[in-house]
This record gives sequence, C-alpha cells and structure tokens, in this order.
Amino acid sequence: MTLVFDNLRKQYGNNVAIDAVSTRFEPGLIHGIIGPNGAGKSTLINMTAGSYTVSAGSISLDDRKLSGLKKYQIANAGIARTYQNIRLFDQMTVLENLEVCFYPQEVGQTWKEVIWPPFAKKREARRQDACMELLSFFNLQGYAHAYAGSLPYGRQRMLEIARALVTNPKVLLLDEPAAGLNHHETAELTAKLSELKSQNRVMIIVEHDMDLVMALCDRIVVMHHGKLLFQGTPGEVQASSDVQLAYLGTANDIDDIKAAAQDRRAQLGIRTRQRS
Amino acid sequence: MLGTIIQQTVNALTIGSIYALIALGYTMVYGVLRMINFAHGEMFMLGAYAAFLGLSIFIGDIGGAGAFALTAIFFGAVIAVGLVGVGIERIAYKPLRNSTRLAPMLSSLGVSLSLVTGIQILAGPQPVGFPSFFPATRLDVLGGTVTLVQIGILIAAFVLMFGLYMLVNRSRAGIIVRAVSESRPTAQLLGINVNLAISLVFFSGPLLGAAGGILYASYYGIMSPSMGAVIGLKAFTAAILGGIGSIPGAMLGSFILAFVEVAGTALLPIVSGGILGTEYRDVLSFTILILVLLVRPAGILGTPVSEESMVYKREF
Amino acid sequence: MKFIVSLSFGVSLIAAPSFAKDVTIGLAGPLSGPQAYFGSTWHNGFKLYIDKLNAAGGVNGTTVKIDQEDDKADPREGTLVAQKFCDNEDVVIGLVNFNSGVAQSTLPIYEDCTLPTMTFGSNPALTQQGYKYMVRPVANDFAGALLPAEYALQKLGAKSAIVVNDKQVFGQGISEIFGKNFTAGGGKLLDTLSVAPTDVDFTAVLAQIKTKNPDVIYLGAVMPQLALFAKQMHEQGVKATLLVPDGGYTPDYISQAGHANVQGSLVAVQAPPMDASPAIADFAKQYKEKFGSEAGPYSIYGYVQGQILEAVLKNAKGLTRADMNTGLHNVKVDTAIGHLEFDDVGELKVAPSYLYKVDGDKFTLIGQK
Amino acid sequence: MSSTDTTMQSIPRTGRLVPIVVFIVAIALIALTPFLGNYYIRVVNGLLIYILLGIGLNIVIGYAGLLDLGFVAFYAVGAYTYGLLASAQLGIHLPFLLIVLIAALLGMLVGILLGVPVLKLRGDYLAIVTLGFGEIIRILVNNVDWLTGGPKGIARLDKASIFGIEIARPVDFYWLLLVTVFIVATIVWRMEKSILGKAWAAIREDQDAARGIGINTTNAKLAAFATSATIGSIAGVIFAASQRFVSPESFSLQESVLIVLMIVIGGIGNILGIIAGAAILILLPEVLREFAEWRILFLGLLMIALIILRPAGIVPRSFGPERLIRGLFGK
Repeated sequence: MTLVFDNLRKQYGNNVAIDAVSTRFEPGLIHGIIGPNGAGKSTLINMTAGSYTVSAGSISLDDRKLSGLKKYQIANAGIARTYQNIRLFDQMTVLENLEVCFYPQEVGQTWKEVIWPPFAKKREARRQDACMELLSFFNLQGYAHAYAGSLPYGRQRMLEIARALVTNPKVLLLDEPAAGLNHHETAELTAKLSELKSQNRVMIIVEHDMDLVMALCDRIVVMHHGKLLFQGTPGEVQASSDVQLAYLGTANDIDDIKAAAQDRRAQLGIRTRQRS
Repeated sequence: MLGTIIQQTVNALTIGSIYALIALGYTMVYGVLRMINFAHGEMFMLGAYAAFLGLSIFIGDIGGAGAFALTAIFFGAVIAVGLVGVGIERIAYKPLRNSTRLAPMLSSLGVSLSLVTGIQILAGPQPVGFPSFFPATRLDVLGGTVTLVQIGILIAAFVLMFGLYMLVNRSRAGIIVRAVSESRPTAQLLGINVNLAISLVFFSGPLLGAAGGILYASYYGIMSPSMGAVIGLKAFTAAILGGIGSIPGAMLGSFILAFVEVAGTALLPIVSGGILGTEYRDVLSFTILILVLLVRPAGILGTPVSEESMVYKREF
Repeated sequence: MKFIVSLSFGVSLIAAPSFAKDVTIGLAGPLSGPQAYFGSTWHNGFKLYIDKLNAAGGVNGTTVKIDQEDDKADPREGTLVAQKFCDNEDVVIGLVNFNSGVAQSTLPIYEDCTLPTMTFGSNPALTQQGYKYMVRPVANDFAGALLPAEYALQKLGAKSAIVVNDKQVFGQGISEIFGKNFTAGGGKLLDTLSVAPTDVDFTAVLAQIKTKNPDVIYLGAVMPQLALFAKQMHEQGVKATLLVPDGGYTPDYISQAGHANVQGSLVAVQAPPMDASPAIADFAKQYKEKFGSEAGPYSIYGYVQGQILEAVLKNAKGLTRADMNTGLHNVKVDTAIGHLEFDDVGELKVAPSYLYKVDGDKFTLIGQK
Repeated sequence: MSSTDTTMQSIPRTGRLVPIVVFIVAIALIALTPFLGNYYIRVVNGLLIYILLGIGLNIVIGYAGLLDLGFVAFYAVGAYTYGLLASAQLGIHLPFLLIVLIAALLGMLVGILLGVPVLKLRGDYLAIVTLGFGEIIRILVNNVDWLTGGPKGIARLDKASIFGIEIARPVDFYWLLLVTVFIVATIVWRMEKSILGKAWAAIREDQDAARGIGINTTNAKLAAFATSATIGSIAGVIFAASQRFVSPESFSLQESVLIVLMIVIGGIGNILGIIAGAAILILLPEVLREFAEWRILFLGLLMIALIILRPAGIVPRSFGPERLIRGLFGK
C-alpha cells in the first residue's frame, strides 16, 4: 500500500507547475509536503485526488495506476482528501455529511431502501452508528444534527477530516488542515492526527505551520518551483543546506511576507477608495 | 445570388446588433452578481414605451421633428430606463444579494411579470405603431435591397457598443465594475464601493437595452407590452453562447445567433431537401447552442470555472 | 354547501339568486397575455350591443347579464372557465373561446352539461365532431380562403404563389386551404414557409421569397404579424401581391405597416365594408364613443353575436339552456353583416365573404361571394 | 456536551400544534372537495397536477440543485403518449394504465437521453440548455403534423378507465390524482431519505466535494433527471386524459417557469413547500379571476414580496413530511 509518483508533470500552457517529481509515500508514516507559496504543493494534492489532470508521468497506489481515472474513481480507490478552503456540504447535517460517504457502497440497493422501510431503517442505523463513533473521536457528537455550515470554523475543519476518514481510506490527503486554526485548535488537531497514524494508511499533509509539520511528520518532501528539492526526516530537512538556502531561511518570514502583502493591499484599498 | 447574400448579411447584422444591445445587459449583470436578470427584456420594452411617450408629449408629429429633438428624446428615454433599472435593483434584488442564487433570479421574474402587466394596464395590451427615427429609403446594393433604417440601426448600435467598451475599459467607473466582476469579496476588501459598481451596471445595462428597444420599435414600426419576452430570451441565449459574463462574448454570441437564424431560414429547406422547413429555425439555433456548450462548457469566450477556484460551492 | 364553497375559496363566485327575467351569457376569451387585445375587443363588441339592449328594457322584458372570463388562450384555463359556466345554472349561452385550440378542449365540457355555445374558433374541424350544442356564427376557414384564391387567379392573373403561415391552428389551417384552392384553380404553389407565431423579423424569409419571385403571397397569420410582414416585404423589395385573412381588416394594418407599404394588399373578411351599411358605420361610431378607442378587428363579430342573441331571445319559448339551443339552431336574423342562419352542424348556411383591397387609407371592396 | 448544545444551530423543534392543524386542515379539504361543484373540483385537479409536476421537478432543482428550465418537455412526452395511444390519430386505443406504464418508461428514456449530453454542464449553462431542449420538443410537436397533428393537436381522446371503471368526470380525476400524488410523494420522499437522496444533496451543496468522496455525480444526476422525467410524464398522461385533448400550447416555456416558481416560492426541496407554492400560484389567480389583468400584476408583485421576505420559501426546508408525521404521533 504505497503511493508512488513517477516522473510527474503538470503544465498549463507553457507554464510548468510540477516538473519531474518522483517519490514514494509509505503507509504507517505521516508525510509532510512543504515549500514556499507557488512551489506546487497543493497542485500535487489536487493531482493525486483527481481534481487536476496529470500532464505526464503517473500516480499509482501499489500497482494500480490512478492518474487518468476520474475523480470519483480515485476516491473509490481509497484516496480521501480535505480542501484548503473548507468544502463541506453546508445545508446538510453533520451526521449526513458523513453518512453520504457510504454512497458508493450502498447506492446499488437504493430501490430496496425506497420500497422496504425496515431495510432502510436497519441500514440507516448501521450507517449512523459508524458515523457517530467517528464524530465522538473528533468531539463532534453534540453537533450531529446541526447543519454543517453553521459550525464554528475550527469544528468545520475537524468535520472535514472526519468526512475524509469515514470510509477508512488508504490514503489521506490533508491540504493545510491547520490554516485558520488558533493555537488551542492546532494542538488538538496535532493530537488527533498523530492518533490517526496507522499501518494501513498513507497520510500526507501539506502545511505552512512548520511547528506542526516538524512535530507530526515522519518524512518531509520539500518542493521548490515545481521541483522536488529534497526529501528526508524532519531532522535531515532542517540540516540540509539546500533547503535552508532555498526555503527555511525565509520560512520564518512567510508570515512576515503575508503581513506585508496585507499591508500593501490595504494601502491599495485606501488609494482606490480615494480615487473613486 | 450575390444580391441575396448581401441582403441576408445586412438582415443578420441588423438583428444581431439589436440582440447584442440587450445581451450586453444580461452579461454585465451576470458579471457582477452572477444572476440571470429575467426582467432585462422588459427594459427593452420600457425603452420603446418611454420614447413613444416622449414623442407624443413633446413632438406629436414625428414628421416635423428635427434630428436634435429626436436625439434628445432618444437619450432622455434611455436614461429614464437606466434609472428605472437602478431602482428595480435596489428594491427587488439588493435585499437578496446574500441569499441563494435562485432567489434574485425569480424575483426578476416577478419584476418582469409586473412590468409587462403594468404597461398592459396603462397603455393597453394591443401593439401600437411606432414612428421611424430614420427615413424609409431603400437602397439597391448589387441587386440586394438594404434600407436606410438598417444602416442607421447598425451605426447606432456600434456607436453605443463602442461607448460601452470605452466606459468599461478606459474609465475609472469601468475599472470598478471590472474589479467587482472579477471577485466581489476581493473588491470589497480593496475598499471598492461595490454598491456603486452594481448600480452602474444596472444603469448601463437597461440603458443599452432601452436603446435596443427604441431602435427595434422604429425598425419594425411597432411596439407591444410583450415585445421583450421573445427577444429577451434570444439575447440571453446569445449571451450564454458567447460566454456569459464576457462583454465581447455577448456581442459575438449575438451576431452568431443572428447569422444562424438567417442561415436557418435561408438554408435549412435547401440543405435538408425540403424535409425541414423554416419552422425548424429555432431548433437549429438551440442545437448549435447545445453543441457549442458541449465543446466549450462556458461559451465561446467565457472562462471555464476550474474546480478548486469555484467562487460558489452551490450552483444555485 | 354553497356557504362552505365560498368560504373555502375565500371569495364568493356564486351568482346572486336571479329573477326569472334575467339570462346570463358566459363570455370566455383571452383577456390577459399577448392575445388580450383580440379577446377584449371582441367581447366589447358584444357588450356594446347588450348594453343597448338592456337600456331599451331588454328583449320582451328579459335583461341580459354578462359573466366575462379570461381563458388566457390556454386550453387548461379554458376548461376551468367552461366548467364554471356549466356549474352556474344562470348561464344559458356561452360566447366562447377565441382560439380553436381552446375550443377543442372546452366543447366536450359544454356538450356534457348541455350548455349551448356560439363558438368563435374558425377551424373547420370544430363542427365536424358531432357537437349538438354549438353554432358558429362566423365563417369557417373554408369560406375565408376561397375568394382570395379565385380572385388571385382570375382577376390578378397570378400564376404562382407562396404560402407563409405562423404554425398556429388558424394560420396554418387557412393557408393550407388557400394553397389547395389556388392549385385546384390552375395556379402553381412554389413553396410553403412557416414562421414562429412570436416572430417579428421576416427579413430572412422575405429575402428567400424574393429569389423565387412569386406573383402572390398568402400569409396565414394574425395581427401584428400581418402588418410587420407587409412592411418588411416592401422594404426587402418583394413585388408580389400580399393576401391576408380577416385579422388584417383593421386600420392598424395600414397604420402599423406604414401607409405606403400595404397599398394593393388584399384582405379577405366575412364582414361587409364599414361604410357599406349604416349599421356598421353606426357600430364603429358607437364603439369609439363607448370604449374610447377604435373597434378591434373582431369587435364587429361580438356585436353581431349580440344581434343573434336578441333574435334568439325574441322567439324563445322559455329561458332554459335547451330552449336557447333550439333557438340558436333555428335562428334567422338580419345582422350588421348580413342575413345569418345555421345548418344542422351549427355552421352558417351562407357564409358571406368579402375581399378588400387596401387603397390609400381605406379598404375598398373588390369582390364578394 | 452542554456547551455545544447551546451554540449549535440545531434544527428547531416546533410543538405539535402546527403539524396537527396542518393535518386536520388537509384532511378536511381533501374530504370536502368531492362535494363541491365541478368547477371547484377542476380547479383542485389543476392544482394536484401542478403539485405532481412540482414534486417531479423538485427532485432536480430542490434535491440535486440543478436548474432545469425545460421540464415541460417531459410533461409533453406523457401527454402526447396518451394522445397517440388512445385516440383515432393512429387508430390505437390502449388501456389507461398500460399507457401510464409506457409513458413512465418513455419519460425516463427521454430524461436519460437528454441528460447524458448535458449533465456535465454547470449552473446557468445547464439551465439554458434544458430550456433549449424544452423548446426543441415543443417546436417538434408543433411541426411534426403527420404524427402529432401539429398546432391543431389531437382531439377526442379516449375516456380513461381503470379496471373497467370509467374515469371521466372531474371527481373521478380528483381521486385518481389524489392517489397518484400520495404515492409519488411517498416514493419521492423515501428517495430523498435514501442514500441516493443524500448524494443528491451533496451534489447540490458542492459537486466537486461530492465527487471527492466517491460519488459518481453523472450517474446520480442522471437518476434525478430520469426520476423527475418519469413523474413529469405520468402527470402528462393524466392531464391529457382529463382534458381529452392535447395541443402544443399547453407546453410552453412559461409552464416550465411556473413550476420552478412554485417550488421556489413554496419552499425549495420540500414536498410540503411545493403544495404551498402551487396553492399560491395556481389557486390565487383563480380566486382573483374577476380582476382580469390586475390579478397578474398582483401576482407579480406578490412574487417579489414573497421572495424578498422569505428567500428560502414559505415553508422552511426543515418543516418536511417527517416533521409533520413526528408532530402528529408525538415522537
């Protein structure tokens, strides 16, 4: 159960976003993908999940080639993901958000569910039990019948991870799970994710929060300008002069850069307002 | 043969330019609000009625009117309709700005129904003759017949569209509108007055639509309360065909639709060996629309929405 | 029960208890939507006559009430109105349905409740289905399209024709009949073209017609398409003579198409000239006084239907639906448009038909049958 | 857990009063209708047909979140199926129930045939393409004269009968429609509660995320389209059988729009909402009949007001049949 990138490439017109990336993600470990903005981290996640097509090269899980399959087929092959911007089913309850993940297994007998209420009831009970267990794990059981869109932001992040886990996926892709969380929530997330580590699962995290990555990940892939710059343990990454040069030197500054960008935008905003 | 081709080309261009004036309104509103404004066809109708009212109050007999008076009435009418458009937005759409996407669309259906019936009650349901703004002179061009009215409409439509192009691309107001079209949240963040941009769009869209209505009424010599429905649907189809949200797309789509319609009438019976008559013209238009959308799901000049950049998770 | 009925629907639609000397006539036609103009002006013609009648004390003391309903030119709405008239025992005659398509769905209902109707839909098929409770006080389309074909062949010396229709029951029906008559008389039908009923632009069709250069064009459609077509025909340089059915018999045809564009165009109508008889001239004047606008293209028929009703009431033995039905089928009356009586299936025995030519601002009578 | 209980916006629980009142009024209206005059029964029949259509279209719009503006095409398919198979037009006279079955299958087939090419389109593009299909079907019906009778339509359709009982009077159709609406509503409601219904909701909320959890969205949408088409087609058969006449006028774009309006004004995604919406848009013009065109103006203004005051519809999505039943039995 290993996820393999082989000479992966993504190109938009003449713009190469991912270039010749080859690596392997083993189960039982938490893998981190890091790199400055625009390095291609999210692109890798999106290609793996089938949201983006693969321009060249391939992605495979064990011996099964995933690239080229449709998004839902990739999901059914055991790849689950979360999104950088939370994408829950807002007008469905928390419980339903999880229940609906059983669709691929259960849709075949929809007709029986429709005409035979006892069957539907039994099936629903089984489904809900499994979901409630997972909700309890994430401390979301109290929200089960609330609309997902009405949850606080931090809970929504948790719910999205729970949704990805319902069908017990082989690969779990987390796209910036800590974005927008406060310290308390980040700590909770770190704890939950380390509990989720399993011999039967490949876990990949794209994250800007270096503390979280260094604390959680067993192995880190460093991306730079669409290329794979370095891979190794957190210690090796921190020790690598290449990485330091290209990335870590500015890593602490990323927030500074963000803040600077914010200021610039604000200035621009004031100017625009004055103009109009 | 050449004469027929010239004649049909001018016919298509005339219809196309009227479609384009209306399609622009659909596409601009869609650009800023992602909303299909079903009441837009009624702006077209209101334009004709406003101009007619102006004519009967201030001139009476069009024969005696000078070019200046006609121009003044034309602009007076389109500006009045522009203001009506802004007012409608404030009353019927603004309260729904943060609602589902279906809500303002259906509110616009209510506006459409109210306007048509209102005019029907005020001015009577019957079609009314409309005086021509242009002298009815026929020209013979290489065997084809072209009227001065058609040329007048073409020129007027192109001047208006060029004006809009300059407004959107070269003026500050245009920058504001484009910024809001690009992304409303970002524009808001940048301190752009979103309400102003939306009002601008709801002023200029109906204004162009009303201009289309006046040109149309003076070309066909007739206006009626229900005139906006059919032409509005066609212009909307054209806007979608060109890629809704795109201003050049709306113009391109309009001319393509007009040419398809003329070609459908002229060629369908010949190409199909008489099996499909001219009554299948609209089937041809819709079939081409569907085929284009299957190849380019966001229309000819529209930008396809990539999955991860979807602004709206829900489509409606 | 009636109390509950009105309560549950929030409004009382039940007619007040009537005096024996009243009859109610149910009027159904399009009063809203694009065809509202035809429906309301047709009904106005009827109201005009009835108001006169009532003002004079009614017929033999019987006054006439009107229950006017909107069928929206929609068959489904039409059936609701039909049922409403059927349920209201005071309604003894229906003056119904401008559109043949609507009449098709309502006639079975009137038949079931034995409510006699004067049906306006002119499609020939309506009277061929064995309905016993209907008469049609207007000429059907067979009559309407015969005279123009004969005239085109014999008087205009036309050899070729193109038929254009709007793919509606009336337009398609009448133009098919014209085509048949024209071919039967030795003419050549070059082409049959269809346009959509909502079309306003015929330039593309006309440019094609121009290449075939027919002697006459028959346009089976209604206003305002007739005027639009005539105008654009002239502008596109098509030289053929345009023949149109009765919808064109209105000053709007000339004014909306533009004076110069319709000169020489022929209109076939069941009505004699407006100035032909004092009765019609009088009608036109009264209409304008009462409603403040010119009579619509079908107003005169409403007026004539009022005259038929008067004759029926005059000779009726009682005021039941059955009496009215007998009366309608046996009526012999001189109306503003001539003498009328019905045959077994309710069709006019002699359907007068007139052909006019647009000449200046007027319609000049050039033929009749 | 008490802290989360207070912060979460759980679906509100109303008392039992509203469900019981709604239920009693409904039963009273259902029981009283047959004793009214034929006109009123016909009005109610019209209402029931629109409710049936609303239930059908709601699957696509309310559950799956796809804007279909050409729904009337399926209604036409059903109506013309009856028109052709129970009249002198082709000389075929099949029994009513057999035609219902044929029309249901045909509706489903047409739904799938139309659905396959267009369902990959999004939002507004899907709306205009379905609108186009609706118009294409109407134009075809209007022009294929040799089969459909063209604009004249097909008249004198057979009287319907079920197991030898003639269905001809308005009150017969009332019972037929009532039973049909009840059965269809129950099936559709159970579909909504099924795993397929949840997948529709997921597609409505976020198509891409739905694909991301393994839903074959094309198939799920096709299922919605086909189910909705089947119901539309069945409604068409009953409509044709009750009018005993079909013509293209009944299948205009305005009808499609009317049904969409009904759903949205009443309460999108909720069967009870559809009933409320139909009641307003179908009954109100009938009640206000004597005001001629003023009633249409009033209706237009009312539409704007209702949408602004209750953008999510008169009946909230949460007040569905389930709540009604729970309220009644006190669960």
